[in-house]
This record gives sequence, structure tokens and C-alpha cells, in this order.
Amino acid sequence: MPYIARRTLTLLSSIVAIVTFNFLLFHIIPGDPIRLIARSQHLTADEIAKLHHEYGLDGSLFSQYLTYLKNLLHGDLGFSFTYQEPVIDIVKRTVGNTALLLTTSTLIVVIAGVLIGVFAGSRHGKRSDSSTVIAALVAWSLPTFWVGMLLVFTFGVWIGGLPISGIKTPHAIYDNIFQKWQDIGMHLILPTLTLAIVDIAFFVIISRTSLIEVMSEDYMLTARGKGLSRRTIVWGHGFRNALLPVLTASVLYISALVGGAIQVEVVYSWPGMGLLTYNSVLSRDYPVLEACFLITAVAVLVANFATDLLYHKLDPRVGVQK
Amino acid sequence: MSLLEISNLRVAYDSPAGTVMAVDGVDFSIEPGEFVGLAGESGCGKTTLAMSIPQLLPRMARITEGSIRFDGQLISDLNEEQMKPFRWKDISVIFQGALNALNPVQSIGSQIQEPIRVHDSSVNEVQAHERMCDLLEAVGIPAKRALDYPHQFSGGMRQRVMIAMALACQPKLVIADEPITALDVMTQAQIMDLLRSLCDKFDLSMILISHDLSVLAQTCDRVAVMYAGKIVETGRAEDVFGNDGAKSRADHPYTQRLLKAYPNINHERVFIDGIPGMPPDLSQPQHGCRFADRCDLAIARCASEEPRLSNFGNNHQVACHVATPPGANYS
Amino acid sequence: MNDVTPTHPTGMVRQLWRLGLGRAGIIILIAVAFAAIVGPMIFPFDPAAVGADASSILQAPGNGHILGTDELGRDVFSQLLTGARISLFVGVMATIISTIIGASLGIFAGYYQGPADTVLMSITDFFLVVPALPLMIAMGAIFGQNLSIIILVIGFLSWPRTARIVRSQTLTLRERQYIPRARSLGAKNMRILRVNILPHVMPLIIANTILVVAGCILSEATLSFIGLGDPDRISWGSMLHFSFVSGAIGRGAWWYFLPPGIGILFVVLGFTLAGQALEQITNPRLAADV
Amino acid sequence: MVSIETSENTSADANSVQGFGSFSRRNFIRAAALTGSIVVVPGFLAACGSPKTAPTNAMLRVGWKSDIDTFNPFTTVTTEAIEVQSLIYDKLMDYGTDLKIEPSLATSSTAAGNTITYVLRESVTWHDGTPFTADDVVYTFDLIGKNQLGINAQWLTDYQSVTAPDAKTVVVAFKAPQAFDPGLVIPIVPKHIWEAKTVEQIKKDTNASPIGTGPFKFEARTQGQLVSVTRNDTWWGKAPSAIGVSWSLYTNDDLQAQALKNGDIDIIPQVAPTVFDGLKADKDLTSVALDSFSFHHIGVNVSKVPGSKGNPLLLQREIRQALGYALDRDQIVQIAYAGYAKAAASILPPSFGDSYWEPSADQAINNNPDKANALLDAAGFTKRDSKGIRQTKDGKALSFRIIAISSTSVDVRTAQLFQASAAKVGIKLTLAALDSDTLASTVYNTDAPDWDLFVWGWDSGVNDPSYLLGVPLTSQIGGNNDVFYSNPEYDALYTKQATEIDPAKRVELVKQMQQMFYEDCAYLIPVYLEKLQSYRTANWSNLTETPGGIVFNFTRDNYLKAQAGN
Repeated sequence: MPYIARRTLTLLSSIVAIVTFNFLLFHIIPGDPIRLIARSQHLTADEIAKLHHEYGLDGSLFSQYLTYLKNLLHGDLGFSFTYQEPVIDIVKRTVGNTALLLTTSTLIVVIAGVLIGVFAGSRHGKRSDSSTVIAALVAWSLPTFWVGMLLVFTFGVWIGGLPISGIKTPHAIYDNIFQKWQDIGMHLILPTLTLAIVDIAFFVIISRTSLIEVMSEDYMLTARGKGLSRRTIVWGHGFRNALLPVLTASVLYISALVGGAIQVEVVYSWPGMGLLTYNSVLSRDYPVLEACFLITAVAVLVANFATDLLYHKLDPRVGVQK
Repeated sequence: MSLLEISNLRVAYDSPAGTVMAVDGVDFSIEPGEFVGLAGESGCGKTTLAMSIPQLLPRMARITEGSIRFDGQLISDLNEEQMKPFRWKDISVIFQGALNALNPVQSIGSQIQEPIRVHDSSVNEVQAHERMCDLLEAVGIPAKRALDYPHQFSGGMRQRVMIAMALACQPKLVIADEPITALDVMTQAQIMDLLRSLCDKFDLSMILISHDLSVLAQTCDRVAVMYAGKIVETGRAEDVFGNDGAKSRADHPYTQRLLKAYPNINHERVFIDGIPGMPPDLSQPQHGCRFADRCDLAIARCASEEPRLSNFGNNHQVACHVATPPGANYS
Repeated sequence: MNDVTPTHPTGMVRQLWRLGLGRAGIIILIAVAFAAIVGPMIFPFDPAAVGADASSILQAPGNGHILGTDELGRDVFSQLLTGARISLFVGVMATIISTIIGASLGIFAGYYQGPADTVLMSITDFFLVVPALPLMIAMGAIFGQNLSIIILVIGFLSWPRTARIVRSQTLTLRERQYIPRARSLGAKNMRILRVNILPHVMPLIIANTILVVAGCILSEATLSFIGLGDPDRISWGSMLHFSFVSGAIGRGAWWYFLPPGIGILFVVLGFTLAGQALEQITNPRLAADV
Repeated sequence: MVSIETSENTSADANSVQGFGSFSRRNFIRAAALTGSIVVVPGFLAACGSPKTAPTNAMLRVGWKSDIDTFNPFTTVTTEAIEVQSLIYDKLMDYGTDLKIEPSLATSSTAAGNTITYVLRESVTWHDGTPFTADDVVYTFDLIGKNQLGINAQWLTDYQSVTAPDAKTVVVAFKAPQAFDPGLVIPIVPKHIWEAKTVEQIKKDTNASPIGTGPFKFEARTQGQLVSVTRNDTWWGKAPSAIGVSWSLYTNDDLQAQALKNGDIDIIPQVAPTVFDGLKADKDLTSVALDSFSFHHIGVNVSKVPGSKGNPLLLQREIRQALGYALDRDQIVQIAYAGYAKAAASILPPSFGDSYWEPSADQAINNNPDKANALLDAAGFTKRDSKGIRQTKDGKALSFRIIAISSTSVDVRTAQLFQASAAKVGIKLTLAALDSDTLASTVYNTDAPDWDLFVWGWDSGVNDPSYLLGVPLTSQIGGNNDVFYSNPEYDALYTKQATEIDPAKRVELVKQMQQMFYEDCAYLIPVYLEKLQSYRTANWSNLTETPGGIVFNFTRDNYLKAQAGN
């Protein structure tokens, strides 16, 4: 069976696992989910009865699970009493903003992180390598939200000049699409910078370590023997081989990235899934909290699936096994 | 004028345990088109000697004394940048573990083709590709497999790719570091014939490093035997090993013991005795002959005075107080 | 992993000390531990003592307050020392839990191959990939916010990494010859685990544990910042939370929101440096000679 | 450490590393472009200045800290919702910026005996174009009066009937003469929209797109983010200069203050004390601290419904009084409000003039730990645990839950201070911060209130004591009554004062009510607010500093009179 089919199967089974875990966490462990929801919302008797029916609570545990799956497949993530609208609509409004934040920051983090990591690795043993390692270890120990607070203080209060909250200037009227994206771009600078400062360190450390291990391989000596330029040796031969372990390590990074996104969105009131998760905790809005967790987890699974395929494509040694 | 002249070369490794003189005053030369073998136990400094020519030494190794002249030009004091034009254009290397010496994520074709255009920009993409295909055919690999990756080849085939790569820029000197150790006997023979034929065909000279004397005896014009960082015997293969290898005329006691370490197909089966003792610790200062405490012919002088290479006739040199040149009675 | 790893802990500390990274890590950790233990004894003020009047709110460092006051006029320096205790306590306790679960699972899965291994490893991979913070938030919101639940939640989510690493080390150890030989001498599995495998895995567990502590402290700080910390306890995370919502940033009260962050940074950095140095000892090729 | 490297010591070329080497030129160019575009784009965006926000003379942008709960005038309780509804709906009469009563939908309002007669304004239309008629007024008064619906029912406790003798006049009849004209506070709703709904449906209706006759029409609402209205050009009165008003939600004091400073919003109705000094120092802003008709209070759950999950101990008056004695009002004024408030006692702020009652020194239930301890010992809570917290008979700690709105930092700080002072007398308080909606729905869960104490606040809707005095009425359970207080004596006094025409006698009754409610300690009122407000002087002018606040007050005139630009 080709690798892709096998890997898709594992992806589907993990999604089923995450859905079951989610059902367990939100519907079974806390006892009666309706009591949980009702405790923080002003529900009348008939609303509670409607919910009982909707969650299929009268049936057995397994039938509840089936109802839960059926609702999920119909895109029914439950009803939010705080927002008085179906959860799916609320989440739809926020997913785009988080995706925008994560794609920009991940691109910058991966590219800059790997470049610096490879640079440090190629300078192995010299002062610039050890100082980069120290800087990366310090950056990796910074709490993301604190970095956000410091940037809010520097660029919002002390020096000023950069927008520190929201995705665009409230009630702004734009002449054209370009100005709208320019405004969003301005609001994107600080959140991306916050994520970048901490997360670049992860890639610097990983790619540096990977390059050093690669540099001690025999084919690097062959490359040197060929009289190639130092740049070709490091980037032509070293870099591509070093990239593979970085790809596998990025699995860990993806789940950490989601945590970072939540912190950044809370500090900058960036209207994404992270802020929605934070607000749903404050308003004890369990249906929304459940949906946010489920969608984030599935997104991480899909991202890992994509990373594995990319790795599979990049490393010829793996591709051949049929 | 010989292609390569190494005089009084000293290469030191500084390791946490102190500096080790891996190559301690070696004189070595090679003529154009000559096929020279370099023999000795592992750790005797043969690889360090060979690798110091293109300066492909590990980070903590450095040439402390002596000179290496290539085609008359002094190359031992060149820095990395100045060394580049020589590497692969004039001096190329065939490494031992071929799988690991080839870049796993790059097709063998592009790896072979890579040095061609680096060293000769006048060659365009098509010409380089053609030469790569000729080289593959020359080493017995169908050109259509140029796009395959190293892990798709057997051990022997990979060694052929290494050879093709080494000849990519028609170098003057090829250094083969234990090219066949990892292969089965049959493949070893094929590879050695291939090396010999290519060497003659392209009239290039080759240094073949091996701890396997039988291999050197069959294919090399001349041989040098190294022990603990010094060359103890050098000369024509038949002078050092005897033309049929039957009668041991090697003169240096160490070379004799090495030859005895090999079962001879023509002789009756006899239990092979290894050489007792251990090679000396090169981080300590050496005095006298380094083989002295393992040599059963050792005399007092061996322990105090280091023997110099003396001529035993038509360039057959031996560094031993006890060994006597031919003609003298051989006690 | 090669065999040069000194299995004797003091040997490890000596080696750790020689490495610059290790030395910095140990110094930082000792300093922080000292502040956390001795601190509360030498409080200049009771951390919960509220200020006298309006002028004592968000007051710059001075007249007795080394690090000024917070939005309720309470002494920031005293809170910092109490906060150190909670942050370290949660970090270490959560790590102990995660190491016990992770190490035992890793050794068990690594040693007993077959179905046990595949099942355990699929669970581990599941939790390795699941995003940690959203899960912690969900569990925190459902199970409430007292200290023991926070410790359990963080501990519960940090064991997969340890399990993965310990399992791979156990696998390599298991292949070594002397394990089958020991079994042939009739040694029962438990004894083999205790005598042959555990001592060799221990240095790796310690190195990983130290890195996990760094992660746990960061998680506690983040949870407290989001408002899911224990409301009755002062921790560095909760200090940052209240400084964020009380307008300290707007007033440029750096003495309120800088120190707790630096505290977290130092502790996490200390553990990370020590952990990285230990990792270099167990895998010298990574040495940055630093 | 073996790593075969070029012998660094001899390599001369600095050779800093860029590019992607030999694996092909094309990849290199593409990758470099990609990196370049990612890093450069935000930089380039920053270079060309901030976007042109809405022409400032058009939109009056308000930034507040809590969201509205609903547009339905019959179920709303939050000040924010009442503020927005005051611009969408008109009332019969209204207050000017000088708090004098001015005609609105009614050109005149004359009280005679038990009736009030309103003469209606002509040619007024609803936002959907339907003409406004006397039937709308009759329908609105009847709906509230008969069903005692919503927070305005307290003005129609003596309601008898309403008739429209002709198309221009409406006569409202009561059981007794009314001291306060309800026309000043009841928003008139369109009959043609609401009459189709039953009372039960009205109670559940979210009125998502409200239709009124007011100066502004509903435009948009995103829960938890933004509410906005646009100018109604067919309005009967003088058209306001602002083409619309928008309210955006900030959950963080700093971000809100920063938004005002860099021009994202024009006015903050409730500035947090800690950031007020910062705004006051900013020369582009006008920052005012006005006397107010508002207070913040600690409510005690005294609900007697069987479903109540409040702590039953709080039903004992001595426990509530002990809590009252534990509360240190001066500390809360100084620390929680940074001095921008006055220590309070009774439910009526001093701005109500002679109606205001103040307890004498020995009557005061404030900051007296000894009395609190005495009361608690007398109530039998003598045993204390290691931390000094008293134990109930069955060995559990004497502890109560207290909830506050997370974004209202003054409330959170009040709760924290109360926690500390309650602990001194042996009572443990556990604080939980909720967002404004959740707090409102948790508190007003009439059949099963699941809380003990909360920190919240009241703004008086009108310049008359009846509004605030009416909150703890038994009839208001389900309306304004947030602590489910029910005291027949208090209700009787309320009806008496509501119908007492003679001002002196009415003041006497009002003071009696304040003392009774104060001593019952269902409300522990720590502070009377000073309305801290700040607006961008450059963007808006002609804003009168009315007592009780420029905006967020019972007059909407400043929204109408605000002039864009200076």
C-alpha cells in the first residue's frame, strides 16, 4: 500500500481518536454537560429539555457518542448561549484570523530560524556559534505572553508607533483593498514579532544540531575534497541533509505554536481562535471551548500529516520502499 | 621530475591526551603514471599521510614540518582557498565507506557532474553530462542509472560510482583510501582490475592505501610499508614482497611478520602467528626503532638509535639496523 | 547513546560543572532556589499587605519598597519571592509526575515489545501531537483551578516526551548482548529492569527531567496569565496577569511587570542550560565547546 | 570531538553564508524572493503611514469595558444596553444636558389627580417608515403596566389604565397621584412589530434589529466586539452632527486608554482610576471627574426560592451585618479607586440632594472588625482553623464565593480587598472573575441563582430617587432586583413615597427606606462613583459636563449636541 494511503489512514484514525477524547473530556468526565452549561447560563426548563434531546442524554453512553458524531458530521458544533448563535458560525469568523497570524509567523520563524541555525552550525566551534546557541537558549526560555507585554509597552506606550491591539483600526473606512491589507499588515507586525522572537530559537537549535551532525558525515569530506566552495559545501550538501531532521522535529513545534498563538492573541486582542478560547473560559462557554479545542487539535494533526508527506518527498531513501 | 615529492613531513594531532605525531618525518615520492601502494596496520598514519596531500585532515590535525610538492609546486603551505584549484582537478580521492561518502539525497549523476563544471567553467551543461555518462560506462554502470540515488546501488556499484567521480576531472593523482575493504573478495578483484586499467588508460598515478598486502602485491608498481608514523620499507613490489610472494625476501622484520600474517595458497596450512605486543603510544617521545620492542631480531642499537632508510639496490630502501642489503650473507 | 555516560550522579555533576553551559545553569538554579527558600524569611513586607492610600498604588521603587508596589499598593519584591516558591513548586511537582509516568511507560514499552509497546506508543504519540495549552485550558476550565489540579494537568501533559526518549534508550539497551545472557541465567524480568536497564537509563531520565521542569514552569506561568491559575496563590504568572489587566503597562510601571517575567526567564533558562549541558554529556557530538 | 572541518585557522575568506548553493540557481532565487517578501512586506506597509480612519467629524466612536446584554427594552438590565436603546427609541419626555425636563415624543405632559395626560408630537415616523401613533404609546404602557414587565415596571406599580381619547393625546390613569412622570423613562416601542408576540415570547425575544423613532437607527452588532447605529435623517428633532455612533469593547484598561490616545476611539465613558492620571496628562484629551448618580455595590444572595444555590447562612442578617462591619470603605476608595470615589453607605448617592440619608457614627456598619467578630461569635462560629478561618458547626470553613466582572478592574480590586478584610474576621472569600454577560446571567438566574456575593454597580436611570429605591422591590425580582431582596415593609414605604406629592414628607419616607435597606445589608455599598470620562478634544466639541457624566447618563443630549471637529 503506498505510503500516502497508509499515512492518510493513520491521520483518520488519529482524528477519530481526538474526537473520542474530546467527547470523553467535555461530555463524560464533567458529569452532565448540561449542568455545566446551565450553571453559567440563564436557561429555562424547556431549553434544558431541548439540550437533553439534542445531546441525546436520554440514550446510553454509546448512543450519546453516536449522536455526538452525527452532529459533528453535520457541522453542528453545538449552540453557544453566550453568543446566542451556533458555535460553527462563531468559529468561522475567527479561524481565518488565526490562520493569517500563524502562516505569516511560521514562514518567518522557519526560514529565519533555519538560516541562522545553519549559519551557526557552519561556524561550529567559533565564538559566533556559541553566542548564537546562548541567545537561542535564552529566547527559547522567554514566556511568549511576557514578550508580548514588553512589546506592547515598548511600541504601544513608551516609543509608540505600532498598533498594539485588534486586527485592523476599528470602524476604519478603506479607499481600496490595498489600504485594508496595509492596515492589517500593520496590526500583524507586533504579534508576528512576538511569536518569532521565541519560536525562531527552536529552529535555530534544531537546525544547528542537525547541521553539526551532518557536517561530520563522510560525504561532507567528499564535498570538501571536490574543492567546492565553502558555501556550496554547507548549503548545497549540508543544508539539504540537515533539513530532514528539522522537519521531523517540527511536529513538536506545531503543537507548541498553537499555545504561543493563544498567548499572543490574548495580549494583542487578536480576534482569532486563541482569543475565542480565552473568552470562552471567562464566560464558561463550554460548547465554544470544546469546538476550539477540537478544531485546533485536528488542525495540528493535519499539519503533521503534511509535514510527514513533505519529509517523505524530500528524502529519497524513504520514498523507494514499496 | 616526479609528480609528487614529500620530504620530512610531520603531521600532529592535538587531542585532549596531548599531541600525537601521527606522521613523523616521512619522505615519499611518486612518478607520473605510477601505481604506489601504502601498507601498514590501521593507525600507522598511512591515511593521515595520504590525506595531508590535498589537506583533507581532520580539524585537530595540522602539518607541523616538512613539505609536499606537487608537479614541482609547494602545496603544503597553501590555505583552504588556494588549495581548492588542486582538489579533484589534480588530486582526487576514493573514500572507503562508499555509501556514506556519497550524498544520500543527491542523484549519483549530479554528484559526479558537480566537480566537472566547478573546475572547468568552459565546459557547458551538456558536455559535462556526456562526460559523466562516459565515466559511468567506463566503470561498468549503465548511464541511464545516473538519476538513481546512492542507496539504490550495491556496495561494489557504489565503489564504482566513487571511482567514476574521482576521475571526473581527469586528475593527475588519485588517492584510494582502502577502496575495497568493505567488499566481498570477488568484487574486490573486479574493482582492483578496474582501478589498474583506468590508471593505465588515463595515465594517472595512484596511491592505494590498504592493510591487505596481497592486494598491493598484485597491482602496485611500488610499495611503502609504514609503521607508527614512519616508512620502514619502500621499493618495487617484487623487491619488497618477492615476485611470487613465495620466498619472503622482505628485508624489514616488520614487513616479514606482515607477510607471514597471510596464509599462502601454495604452502601447506600452518597456524598463523600474529605480531605480539601493541604499536607504541605516539603521544610519548620516541627513541630508537619503533618496532624494536616487538621485533625478535632487535639488538641494543635498535633501542637507542633510530634506523635511517638505507638503499638496498634499485631504489629498494629499508630502515633497519639488523637487515642487510642483498648479497651480504643473510644470517 | 554511547557508553561513556558516567552513571554515577556526582560524576555527572563534575562533568556538568566543567561545561560553561552547565556551570551557568547550576549557578542560576542555586540562586533561584536560595531566593525561593530563604526569601519568605526575610520579607521586608507581608506580600498581601495592602497599601495605605491612593499614593501607594503602582509606586516606583523607593522608601522601603525595593521593587515598588502593585495596583493594590502591595510590595512587589515580597510577592516576587512568594511567587518564586509557587512557580518552582508547581514546576517540580508536575515534572515528578510526568517523569514517573513517562519513564515507567517508556521502560515498560521499550522492554516488553509486541502489542504493549504499540498500544503505549500510539497513546504517547497521540498526546505528543495534541496541542498542550488548549488541552490544559479545557481541563482547567472543567476541573476548576486549585493548585493540585493544575499540577496534575501540567504533569499529565508533559510525560509523552520523556516516554519517547526513555523507550528508545531502553530499546538500544535491550539489544545489548548482556540482556539475553542475563535472561538465560534465569534472571527474572523485573530484576533485569532494575539492575541492568534502569541505571543506564537514569542519566538520560535526569537530563530529560530537567528540560521538562523548564516546560512545566512555563505552562504554569501561561495558565496563570490566562487567569486559570490558583486564585488564592501568588505566582509569577498571576502577578503578570494582574499587571496586564491593572493598567501597569499604560503607566509604565516596569517594576511591576518586568521582575516576574525575568524571574520566569531565569528559572526556565537555568533548567534549560543545565538540561542542554547534560544532554551534551550524554551525546558529546553536540558539544558547542561552550 | 571529531568533526572534519576545514582547518579554520588558515581559511582567509570570511565567506559569510548566503544563498542555496549548487542545488540549483532557480531554487535559490525563488527562496530568496520568498524570504525577502516575508520580511520586507510588513516593513513596507509600516513605511506608508497609518490608514485614513473614518472622517473624524462623522462617527462618534465610544470605547467601553462591557458589552450590551440585549436590545430588548423589556428584558435588558445593563447600563450599556439602556444607553444604546436611548438613542434608538424615544421616550415621551426627556432630560436636557442641564437635567431639566424637555418635551420629546410628547410635546407636553400634565399631571392632574391620578392621571397624566400627554399631547403627542405630529408627523413622527418609525425607522421602517410606519407612522407613529397614539396606539404605540397605549400598547407600550399597557404591556408594561399590566404584566409588570422589565425594569420600568417599577414606575407603573399603581398603573390602572391608558386611553387615547384622540389621535394626538394619551391619558394614563393610576390608583394614586404619581410623584415621578414615567414618560421620562419608558421607551416607546412600535406596536405593529411587538403586538404579534405573546408576553412569554417577548421575554425571550433578542430584538436583534430594533426599530424605534429615535435620532439613530440600528446598524450592526458583533457580540463581544462592536455595536453601531447610524443617524436617522427622518428624525423629528434637530439632526445630530455625528453621522453615527459606535461602541467597541475593550477588555483591558491599557489597550482602551491607548486606543483613545492614538485616535482609534473618541471617548471613554468609564475610565479606570489607574489609567485616568495618564489620560489627564495627555493634552489632546479632555478628562473629567464628575459627580455621579451611580454606586458600585457588593450584593448578597438573599433569595428564598427553593432552587437557590446561594449559601443559606447569608439569609441570616447578623452574618450579612458582620460582612458589612468587615468591609473597609475608605481602603476601597483609596486603593481600588485611587481616590476617585467617595465612601458610601445608603443606596442613594449624595447627588440626590436632600433625599440623601447618611448613617450616624453609631449607625454606620463599616470597618469595625471587633463588632464583626462579636456578631460571628454570637452566631456560634467560634472555632477557627490554622489560618484563622472560622469553622461552621459541621466542621467546614465559613466561606463564601464572590464573583466580579473580569474586565472591570475596580470591581476585581474591590473583591480582592474585601477578601483580605473578610479573612481578618475569619471569613474566607473565593474570587472568580467572569465576563460581563456571564455575571449578568449567573446573578439574574431567578429560579436557581448559583452565587453568594457579587461586585457590580448601578447607574440611576432618572434624576429621581424612585429609580434606585425601586431596585430592591419584591415586584422587581425578575427585573432589577439582583439580590432577590423581599421586604413587605420596604415595598409599602416605596408605594407610599411614590404617591407622596409633598416633597418634605416624601424625603422623610425616602430616608426611612434607605436606613431600613442599609441595616438589612443585602447591599454593602462601598463607594459612590466619580464618573471618570475622557474624550479627544480635537475630534469632538460642544460636550456639556453634565452631573452624572457626559455620556452614560440619563440624558442623551450630548450625543445629539456633539459637534465634529473643534
